[in-house]
Amino acid sequence: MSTTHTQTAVATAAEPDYLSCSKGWKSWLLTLDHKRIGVMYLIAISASFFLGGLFALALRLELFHPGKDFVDGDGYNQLFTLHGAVMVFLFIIPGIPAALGNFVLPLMLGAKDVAFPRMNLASFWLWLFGAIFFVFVLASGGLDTGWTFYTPYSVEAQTAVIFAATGAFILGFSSIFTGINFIVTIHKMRPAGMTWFRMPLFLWGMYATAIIQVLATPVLGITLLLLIFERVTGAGIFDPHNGGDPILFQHFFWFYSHPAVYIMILPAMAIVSELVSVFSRKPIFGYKMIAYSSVAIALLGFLVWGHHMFTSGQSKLAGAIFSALTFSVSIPSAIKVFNWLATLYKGSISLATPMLYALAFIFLFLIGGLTGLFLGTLSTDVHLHDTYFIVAHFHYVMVGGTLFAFLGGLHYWWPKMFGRMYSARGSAIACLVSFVGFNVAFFPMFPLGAKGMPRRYWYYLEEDFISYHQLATVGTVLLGCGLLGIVVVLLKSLKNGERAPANPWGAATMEWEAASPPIHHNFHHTPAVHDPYDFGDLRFDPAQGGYARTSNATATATH
Amino acid sequence: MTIANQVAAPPHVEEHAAPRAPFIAEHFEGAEHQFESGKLGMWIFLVTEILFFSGMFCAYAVYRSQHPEIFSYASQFLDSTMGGINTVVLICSSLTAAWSVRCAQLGQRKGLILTLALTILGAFGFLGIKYVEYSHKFHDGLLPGKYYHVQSEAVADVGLDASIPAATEGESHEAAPEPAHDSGHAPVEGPEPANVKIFFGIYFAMTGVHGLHVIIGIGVYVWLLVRAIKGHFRPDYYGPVDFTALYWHLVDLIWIFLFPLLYLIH
Amino acid sequence: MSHEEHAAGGAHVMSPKVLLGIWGALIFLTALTVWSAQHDLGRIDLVVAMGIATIKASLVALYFMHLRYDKGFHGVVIIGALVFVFLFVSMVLLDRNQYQADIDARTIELEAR
Amino acid sequence: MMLTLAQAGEGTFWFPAQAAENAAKVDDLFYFVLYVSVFFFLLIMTILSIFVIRYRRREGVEPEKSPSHNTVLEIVWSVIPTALVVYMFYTGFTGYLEKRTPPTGAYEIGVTAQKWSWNFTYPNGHTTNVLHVPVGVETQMVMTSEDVIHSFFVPAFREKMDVLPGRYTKAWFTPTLVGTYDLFCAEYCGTAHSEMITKVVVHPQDGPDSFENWLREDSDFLTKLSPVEGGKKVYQLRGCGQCHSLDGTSGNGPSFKGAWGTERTLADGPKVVFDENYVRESILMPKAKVLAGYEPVMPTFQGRIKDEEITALIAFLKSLQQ
Repeated sequence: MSTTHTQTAVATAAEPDYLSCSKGWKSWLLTLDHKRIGVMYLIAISASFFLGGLFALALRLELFHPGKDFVDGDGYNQLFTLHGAVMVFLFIIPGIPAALGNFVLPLMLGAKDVAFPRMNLASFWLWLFGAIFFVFVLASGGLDTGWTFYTPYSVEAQTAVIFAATGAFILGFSSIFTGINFIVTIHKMRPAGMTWFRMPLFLWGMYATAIIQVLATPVLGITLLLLIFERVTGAGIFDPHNGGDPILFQHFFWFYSHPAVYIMILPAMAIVSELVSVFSRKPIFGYKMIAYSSVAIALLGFLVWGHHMFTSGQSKLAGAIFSALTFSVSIPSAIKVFNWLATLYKGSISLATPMLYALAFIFLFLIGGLTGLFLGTLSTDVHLHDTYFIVAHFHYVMVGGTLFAFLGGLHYWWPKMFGRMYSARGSAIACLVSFVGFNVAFFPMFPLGAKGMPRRYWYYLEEDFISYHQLATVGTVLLGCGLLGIVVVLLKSLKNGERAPANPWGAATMEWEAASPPIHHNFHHTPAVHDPYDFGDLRFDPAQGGYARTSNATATATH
Repeated sequence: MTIANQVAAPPHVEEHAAPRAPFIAEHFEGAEHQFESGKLGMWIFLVTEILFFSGMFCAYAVYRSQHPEIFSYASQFLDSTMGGINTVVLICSSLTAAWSVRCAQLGQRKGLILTLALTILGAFGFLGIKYVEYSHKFHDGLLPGKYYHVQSEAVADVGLDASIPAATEGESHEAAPEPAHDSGHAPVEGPEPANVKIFFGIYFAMTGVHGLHVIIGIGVYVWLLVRAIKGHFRPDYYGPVDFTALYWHLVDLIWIFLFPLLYLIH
Repeated sequence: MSHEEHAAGGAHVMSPKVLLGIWGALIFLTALTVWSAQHDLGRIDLVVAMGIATIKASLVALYFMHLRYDKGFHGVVIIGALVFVFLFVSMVLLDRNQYQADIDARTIELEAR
Repeated sequence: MMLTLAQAGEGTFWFPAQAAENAAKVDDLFYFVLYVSVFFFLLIMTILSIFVIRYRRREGVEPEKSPSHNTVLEIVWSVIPTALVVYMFYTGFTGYLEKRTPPTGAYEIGVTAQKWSWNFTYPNGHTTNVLHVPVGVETQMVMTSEDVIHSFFVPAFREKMDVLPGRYTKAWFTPTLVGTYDLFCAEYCGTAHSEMITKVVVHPQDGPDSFENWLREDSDFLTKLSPVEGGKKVYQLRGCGQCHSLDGTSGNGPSFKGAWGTERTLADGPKVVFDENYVRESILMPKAKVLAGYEPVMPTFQGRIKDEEITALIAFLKSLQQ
């Protein structure tokens, strides 16, 4: 315990934190503070997730019986389309970068803010603006094209395709703005002493993600613009009835949407890298390999889009090239898993809730990643493509991977964001229920798909598939209960949770040197740069209820 | 759309111990740090612009490589004189944009105002010519998709026989006043190829999105002009002028490719 | 008006001579591309047009956009973007060329109807 | 008859029956990937569990030092997965080439998909909505769509290929097991996507149920059925119902209900009687006389339809008059 920390505590009491330093809705909606923007994003994407979750629940309930329960074909098509579109565009793409990343990234750099605070706010406003279009879609007859907008169906569909495409176009710019901001922030705002290879891995993940956001998202923008153009004029670029080419649309679409998968998973991996290291009090194993593998995944991820098109009428040659490149992405992903495992070796492993999510992530992502092998393999993909096997695979990656890592990160940074500790037991139970529910919901879909159940069917052949569907529906309800439990536990903590210390987990990255919650300018004193994974001088301090550094010397450890 | 606004607008200033110029946002160390950050941000934004246009270039490449006949036939209906003049106009306004950066760097306020104004003038000139071209196309029914209904006079104008689909002979001549422009253009023989409308779809998509960028550029330049008149820029603070010029040059760059790809096809 | 002019912070200032020289070159190249388009160069038609456009683009990027005097990283950023554009366009073209025959066969069939 | 044959072959936990030659290859590769995956999953999860238990946090116990990287270990765990995925890629790639390269001289069946039904055309011009194929014969599907993208998916054959408008795609297989199997549309195609299901009937080589017998008899349906019933079947097989309803609702074309013998106005003014000549002409040259209020969108059936079929169809239309 050093005097500096006592002083910090005093100063904290004196200076109001970022949550209470100003009041009124204007002080939030017009704020340039990255922390407030992050919190607003958190609320916004959680609301979207709730909406998307309701659609998911509705369609699983419909599928409990083979026949019609409460929606028919058109209604079901709307449900799965809106579930996909809301989850992808409104929740999972902005999810970790815009909500958690916005809050944490400048703090991790010891900076006052991101490089372009105005652009950051603009990004949030664009998100809201895009979300309003989705509300229009709901109000004006829905959307039934699937979130992929495949032509020519999307050209002739009678639903609000133009609204939805415009909304997604705007959300794309929101994502681009976040990406530009993060790249420049990481390049230009690193404190002296934090070299590229002394950066926390979360920042590497954010950097890799931002590269994808910047390079891929514009292509989605132009694709959607051309789709709108096609619908309005029948220009004949994507619509074969006017001489266009639907495969061209798929190339365009997946050139964005495959890398978008890495926009979703790279930040998740980055969070898990932090969690695994902090909660086993061990420097991350193979730091450089993890850092490089993030960038490698981001760049290689651009060259694999054609694996969504193995049965689409894409040529054999392109199929072969894309299959080979797809496997090349599997290696850096595998390396990450091995590195996490090696980090645990001889550690001091705490099973605090964030770590439970990290372990759940490894379990689920492993299944999601390994089942990807079946799909990257050309001949087996032909059979499995567009079946429930795919549905299960990408939910294991997107939900089991991204959502669980997001929740892990949320539980990890929650004390920092709101200055309150949540119930350890309650959050652990909610985590467990979600984990079990998720597996019950999605594991049956693997054999279901291999047996031939196509996706996007609201009606199915009873004798073959009913038990799998019923199991999946039960699991979904369980997952829903778990997620609801998480919300309850976290909200309760805001009301009567214990005050959080500055560093409750004993982490060595810089955000934990700020008060919980941080002051408006983040830090009272510019913190010294330490090795982000050297836990040697962090000791538990009962007086604070958290960890504190035993020495204030600038760390000189090198990699 | 341009991030210049984000970077450049007078930052949220709060009291700081060290004396700081008012244009430096508090989270930057100083003028250079802020300038370098803004510049990197702008270049990355230009990357997104390049990727944005790449989609249309890709569509262009696919259809031109598979259906060259559509492109060589339909391109005759474009007025390459107007396109050429527009290329020159845009190059000139690129020059004044580059010059405006020089003026800003050297603190030449009058020069800055003049070059910014000239850049805007060039942009309006470009749009004016584009407007004339577009209205001809609308008049002649040379429109994308279902709006494509080419008028026989337009076909006759480019030297094709309108009455018989299979045009026999005839010098193709553009609507250009100087006959000199006519000489080299090889006449296209044979009937109108199928799906000519795809060309006009691509033409309007590419030039339309490009035109939209010009309009946005005008907006930003007007804002710069106002700030220049107010004397906001100085040799140690000229980032917005520099970044907007980068954007403007990119718009010029894209036109440099669009011109031969759309107007100058055999 | 020497070439050594520098603004505050060491940024490079373009001299009027270079600015006007580049402008002249751009105008000349525009005229050249229009002139060449009036002569049937056969297969190299497109190559010539794109070659001239690329030279023009490089001039704009290197001088008007200061890339020649700028941080190397900005050049890397732009070249990186162009690499991805190249990969995108070339993969799509490659694929389309492979399946074009299937489209042609159907087009002939439909026209026969 | 054939349709009532039980689903042949036994499925497994993962797969439906293997009913085509290539299916076993696909399954074998699937199982290879599965075993590799299960092995690595169990290995990693076991090690993970051991670590979590063995190194759980204890009061006053600090983590032991361990190397922050280990080149040999890192190379090993990069190279082994690489070798495995190279094998997966290669085997999948060769299997895919086989799947996507139809043998020359295969028995060719034309497939036309439309919202939301399948149409299979055999070399003799006969069409059905259920796919019939002979066992043990290399059979190629030449597929195209009338409207949006569909996908031809027969799980028992492990074969799937999208069916696109404006171009042809191909799929081929050699059925090995006599029986009836599901055929799904696997690419989302709108309202009734999940009802775009039909069957594949694999016929034995000889005997009364053989493919040849079936094709001969089924093609002859006009001689066996009454003209009206035959005409109704033509109406169904040829997809007339897509545009011409039987209940009076107007689609892309006029409804057939009560249409026979009525006088109609053409788009360009004159009137025409809905009779034998008009129907015949409209089937063969649909754009010649288009009724007012409709677009000239009907495809010609010239060369695709037999005269007897038109005669039967006319008998069926007459029967709709009341």
